[in-house]
Amino acid sequence: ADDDATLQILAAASLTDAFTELGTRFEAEHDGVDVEFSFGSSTDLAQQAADGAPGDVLATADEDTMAIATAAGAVADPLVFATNVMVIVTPQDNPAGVRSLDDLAGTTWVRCADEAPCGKAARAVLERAGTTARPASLEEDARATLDKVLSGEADASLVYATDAASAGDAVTTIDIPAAERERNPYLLATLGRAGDADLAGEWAAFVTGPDGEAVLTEAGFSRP
Amino acid sequence: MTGPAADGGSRRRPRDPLGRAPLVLLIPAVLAVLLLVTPLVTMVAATDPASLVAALRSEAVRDALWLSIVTSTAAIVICLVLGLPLAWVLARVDFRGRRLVRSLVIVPMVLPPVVAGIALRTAFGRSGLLGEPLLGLTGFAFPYTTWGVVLAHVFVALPFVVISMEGGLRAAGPVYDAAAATLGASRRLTFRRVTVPLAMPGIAAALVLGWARSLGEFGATITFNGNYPGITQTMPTLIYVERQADTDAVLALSLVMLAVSVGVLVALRDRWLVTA
Amino acid sequence: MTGPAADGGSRRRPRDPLGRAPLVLLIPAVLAVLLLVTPLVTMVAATDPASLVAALRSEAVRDALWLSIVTSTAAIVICLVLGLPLAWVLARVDFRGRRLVRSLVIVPMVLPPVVAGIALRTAFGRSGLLGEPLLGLTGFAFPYTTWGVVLAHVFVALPFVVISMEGGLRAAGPVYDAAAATLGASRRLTFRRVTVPLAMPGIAAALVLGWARSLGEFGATITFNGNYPGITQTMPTLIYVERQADTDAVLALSLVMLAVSVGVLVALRDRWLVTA
Amino acid sequence: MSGGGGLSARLAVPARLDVELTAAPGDVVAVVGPNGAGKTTLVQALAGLHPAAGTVRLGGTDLTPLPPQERHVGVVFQDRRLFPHLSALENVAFGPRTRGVAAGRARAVARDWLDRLGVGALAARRPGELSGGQAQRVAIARALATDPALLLLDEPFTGLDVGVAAALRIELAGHLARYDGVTVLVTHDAIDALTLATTVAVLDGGRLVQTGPPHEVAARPRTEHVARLVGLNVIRDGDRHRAFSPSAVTVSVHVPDDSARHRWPGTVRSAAPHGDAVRLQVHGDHDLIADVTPAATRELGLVPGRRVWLSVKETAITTY
Amino acid sequence: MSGGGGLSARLAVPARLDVELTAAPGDVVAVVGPNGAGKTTLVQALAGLHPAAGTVRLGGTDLTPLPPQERHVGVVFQDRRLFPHLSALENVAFGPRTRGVAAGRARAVARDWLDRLGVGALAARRPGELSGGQAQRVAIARALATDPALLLLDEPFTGLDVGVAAALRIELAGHLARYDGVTVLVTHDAIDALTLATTVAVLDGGRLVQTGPPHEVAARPRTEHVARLVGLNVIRDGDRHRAFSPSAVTVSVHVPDDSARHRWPGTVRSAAPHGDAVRLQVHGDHDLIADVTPAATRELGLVPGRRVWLSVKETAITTY
Ligand SMILES: Nc1ncnc2c1ncn2[C@@H]1O[C@H](COP(=O)(O)OP(=O)(O)OP(=O)(O)O)[C@@H](O)[C@H]1O
Ligand SMILES: Nc1ncnc2c1ncn2[C@@H]1O[C@H](COP(=O)(O)OP(=O)(O)OP(=O)(O)O)[C@@H](O)[C@H]1O
Ligand code: MOO
Ligand SMILES: [Mg+2]
Ligand SMILES: [Mg+2]
Repeated sequence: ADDDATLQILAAASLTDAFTELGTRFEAEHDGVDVEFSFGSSTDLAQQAADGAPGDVLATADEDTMAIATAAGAVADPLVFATNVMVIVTPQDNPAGVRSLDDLAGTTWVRCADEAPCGKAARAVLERAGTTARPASLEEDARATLDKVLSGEADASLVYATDAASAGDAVTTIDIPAAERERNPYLLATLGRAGDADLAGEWAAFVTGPDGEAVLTEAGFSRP
Repeated sequence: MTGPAADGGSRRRPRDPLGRAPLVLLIPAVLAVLLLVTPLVTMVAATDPASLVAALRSEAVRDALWLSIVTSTAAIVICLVLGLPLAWVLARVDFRGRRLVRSLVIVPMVLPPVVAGIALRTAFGRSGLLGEPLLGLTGFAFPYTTWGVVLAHVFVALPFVVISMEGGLRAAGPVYDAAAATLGASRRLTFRRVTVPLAMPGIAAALVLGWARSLGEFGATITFNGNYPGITQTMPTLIYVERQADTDAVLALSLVMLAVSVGVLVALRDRWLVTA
Repeated sequence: MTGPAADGGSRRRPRDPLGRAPLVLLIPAVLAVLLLVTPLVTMVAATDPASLVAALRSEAVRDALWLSIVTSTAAIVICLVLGLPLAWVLARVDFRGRRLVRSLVIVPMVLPPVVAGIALRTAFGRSGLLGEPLLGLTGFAFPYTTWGVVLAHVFVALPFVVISMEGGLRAAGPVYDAAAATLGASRRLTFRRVTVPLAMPGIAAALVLGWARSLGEFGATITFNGNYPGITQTMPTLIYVERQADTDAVLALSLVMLAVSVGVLVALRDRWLVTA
Repeated sequence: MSGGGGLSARLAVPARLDVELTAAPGDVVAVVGPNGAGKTTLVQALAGLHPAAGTVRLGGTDLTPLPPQERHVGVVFQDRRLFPHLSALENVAFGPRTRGVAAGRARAVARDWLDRLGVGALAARRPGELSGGQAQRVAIARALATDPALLLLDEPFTGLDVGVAAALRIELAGHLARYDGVTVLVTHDAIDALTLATTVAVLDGGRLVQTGPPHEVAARPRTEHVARLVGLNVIRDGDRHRAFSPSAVTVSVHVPDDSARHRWPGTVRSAAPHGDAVRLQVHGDHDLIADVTPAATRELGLVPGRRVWLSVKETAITTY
Repeated sequence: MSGGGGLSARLAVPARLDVELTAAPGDVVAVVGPNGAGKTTLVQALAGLHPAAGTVRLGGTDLTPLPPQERHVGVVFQDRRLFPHLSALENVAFGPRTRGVAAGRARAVARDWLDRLGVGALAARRPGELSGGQAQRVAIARALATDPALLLLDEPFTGLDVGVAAALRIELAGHLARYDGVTVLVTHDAIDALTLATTVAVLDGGRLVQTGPPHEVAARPRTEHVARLVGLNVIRDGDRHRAFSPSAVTVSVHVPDDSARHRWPGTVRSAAPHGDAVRLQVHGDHDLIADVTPAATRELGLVPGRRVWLSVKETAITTY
């Protein structure tokens, strides 16, 4: 790899933990390479990429947002590098005794808003399971949804497995059988104006390679 | 009474006796206006008319707009009720620790709105220091309710209102307070009949600042109250959520908000903002 | 000069001659302070000391804090340079359309910050109406640069500064302008030597408002400028990112911000905020 | 003197005021003294507006602990302080309203006072739309309309034209004659002190240097300021004072060779009509005034700059 | 009259002012008139501070299109308008500074003026820390320190104690004698008009009703206001005026049976010392003043409320 190169990655906020770790490993393997991230909402990042924001790689949390960048010609041929799945989380002591989607009715629970990637997934899961319980709130993003449980403001919430994993022991995680079929993809693409397309390509390979697999799995992602 | 000449019927704007405004002030003033107005104009230009029509037809938009207006107005009323007395105390009462109180009042302005929401949660959330006992005693909790939205708006707007009002009250000279006192007016009556009317331009400006701040508020609201249509979904929240799905709609929604707020601001007659 | 009694050495705070402040004002004032301060206190209480230490050690935090201070300060200087003249024009020059200009100046306050960022992009973005020709001519574009952060801060803070300063300037009576004119002072000199010093308390308060608003700004910044550490990542942006990973860290980071801003506010002596 | 019933005050403001003042009910105390003597400070301290050590008792009540709003005073401020946001009528009605008078009645009272002061036609104007003298009259009306127990008038005739001032003195004299409260009247005008006051209090450097009935103070002024005020010449002679009237002064352009024991050289500083005479200000070892006939003024060429001799007969001098 | 060299103004403010005023270089125009006559409006219009129709020419220059800062006027405002944020010294130095005088020199000039007005010791104080009269003196110093071509003094002696006022008149008289600009002096005091002015302009209801040298205006006043001001009785008789001195009036308590052709009944409104006499204000068909001896006052019981007859000999009356 080149000396003193910088790899600039625009990545969905839900990738913060995993990508930061991967960045450290990548730097260790690539002497003189500096990996820098700009985390944000997928929509923001895709629009910024379309607008010509500096960066070599764009990683978004769903297809629709990546489509914004694709449509603008900023990226081509995005690849799915991970998927995520919905789970229920409750505070550690699960005060409302939630065991499944059916228990949500009558509790103060939250999920993502329909417009957010995580909301689309949540709604699909709920529809598939035939749940009609009304949430207290439709949260702006996955992290805010998790936060409501972490802070004790909600008895339960529907979040990504990755969010549950990041919360560790602070929450109780309950798998949703119906969710398996509503996995949502994370996409990665090299930006057309990448300063160093080779390095960007190496990052894609790294993320899809063994290191990536290890770190992403650890963070709760699944392979596509 | 018997004047030398009748006042001409023409109400022409008289030439300013002090002469023209100096360019050294006019030029930056024009730049400032351009800086503030250009983005608004380009935003309007970038908006797809079709999505504007769609936005106006949408029930979700109407609900959110209504909720925004209701909660901002409620918040500003509370800011008036709580903030005006606090501004008065800061302006008129010479107590130990006044400087500290003033600094503490300013601090919430510095908080990024999301952090303001988190701070509110630690105090008034369902498991917050005050919120938990409140929930236990009354079964009521602020989060996920319209009251919670109002609380978040008040928390965010109050510092602006207080600091800005204090300036207005200080300008309404204490010499008139003294005159009112000699006429037998209690401090309370003086406040109501003398201080407040004299400071009205400043108070009104402060309320406009607060109302505008509260109307645009979103981070604290969504963090503390979440987002549910009809209950906690204000216009900014709707816009934020909508943005993840449909960027065009965002501009249309923003325009609707702009139109409403300009309408309100223009409707508040000039003298309500600042009197000459 | 030859007084009847020497001034006692003791500098006791004299009893207010107008009597005690009325409870009807004191009670809401205390409520207002409690409302504003409680969330700050509970937030401090909820913060994990360990993460506070970690935050203070982190280089990213130091970078972001520094960038925040630099950009907010730059923004407020620009707000002073552009906003004070505009406030003066609104306060002193009687021109057709003044009411409209004032409303337009207020409008950006109403925009949710994210929308403000979008509006900025339509104007100053790389493909914005002004941004595109600018990029073509000079190769410079605001977005994703520290200049862009400053621009976003100015856009968000300027309305507060202008409206609040206008109140201060109006209170600095035009009768003194007239007196200065008879002494031969040009409007410019009068502005500098009379109007501004007289309006200083209001101007300073306006700058504090603007600085605080700009320090907490995040939505417009991240939308318009992205989130690049060291270049566009301010404290609020860092806090946003950190929130995705670790809520505890958010509190710690917020505390750091609070401490810095309280420090700055207290350091600005009382008289800079508002003089008695 | 006991202050029972009337006013009895002992007030001290560090470096500005240290006085003891008593007055019987119905008294009008004219406070005179040079600029900066502490007259306004005294008024403000009596009203409770200026922090001061000491006590103020009025009609048996101890006002000291009371804030201004409970002292039931009426104040004409030297700087007027009309409420800028209220009309003249509302300004005057303010006091009665706060004292619990019904709105309609308060407005009637206010209108009556404005009429009495000749500004009834301006009732609807705000202070900013009044001339200086018009505003001053509104300020006087405002102070009187509350029917106060203690009336504090700080240069109330400032800026009034002669006609109004004269009429107002008459009006006020009538009002004060019927009034059993205490009035403190700060003035720079001898006429006020002599026509309205029952007592004159001379303030200098924050202290009372002389108090007494107007004619006594006028006849035996103890400060140059009062002497000037009442138009007497006073010369200090050790701890005694020698006073003589300007009309007792003879002016000559040469050393006088008459029997007058007292004579001083000096320079004419100004000459101005005074009644039917011409009043000269003469500057020398003492600054003296002399009244001469217009004829003499012309004959002797008594214009400013002229060197003259002044002389007074011993018999024309009062020593005290 | 031509305005060449001096002041020549024609000014109209709707419903408040409509005057034509001329003055030669070095003239001091005393503007007198009742409250609300338009005196302050005139001053402000001359200074360019009040929008007015008409023209103002001074020393051959047309000031009309010039803003106040280029008119080179010096103004003592009726409401003073000292800059509250500047010390007395800085207030006075402000004018010289803006006229380009170096800082040190401007401060020296300011200090000199403050000394001349007896407030040099208060140079470091802000206006809020001065007494009314002290502030007034600073305001005068500020107006004079710029060495203006047109000096506009709106009641400059307001609030000054007699000693200072007298000294200031002398000081000002000296200053004005050396001064070849035009001075407009608004006053309610006859002494100012008579001692300082070269011309008296009488304003009433916004119009000039009389202009002339002081002694002429004093001798033949055309308005009751001026008559009061100079202490004459004036009675309008068709379009002619009849004036007589208060000392020419005989007061009796019964219908007089002497030869006096002119007599009027009336009621004493007030009695006050005036020079060596007592001046009575008598209210009847005409409001008249009469000077009587203190002895007569006592003997006839001339207290307010007393019904009296006033009479004047035809020979004592000037008709014009
Ligand atoms: N805020 C202040 N700080 C210090 N000294 C002050 C302050 N206000 C007034 N003084 C001084 O106190 C003294 C008394 O002032 P006061 O206003 O009582 O005088 P006064 O007798 O009313 O004079 P005038 O006739 O000029 O109105 C003056 O020497 C004045 O300079
Ligand atoms: N803003 C205003 N609007 C309407 N009328 C006004 C305004 N200001 C002053 N006037 C009126 O204009 C007239 C002239 O006022 P001006 O101040 O010139 O009087 P003045 O001769 O200076 O009186 P004074 O001796 O009381 O100072 C007065 O009748 C006054 O009421
Ligand atoms: O685009 Mo996200 O990961 O839902 O913030
Ligand atoms: Mg005084
Ligand atoms: Mg006037």
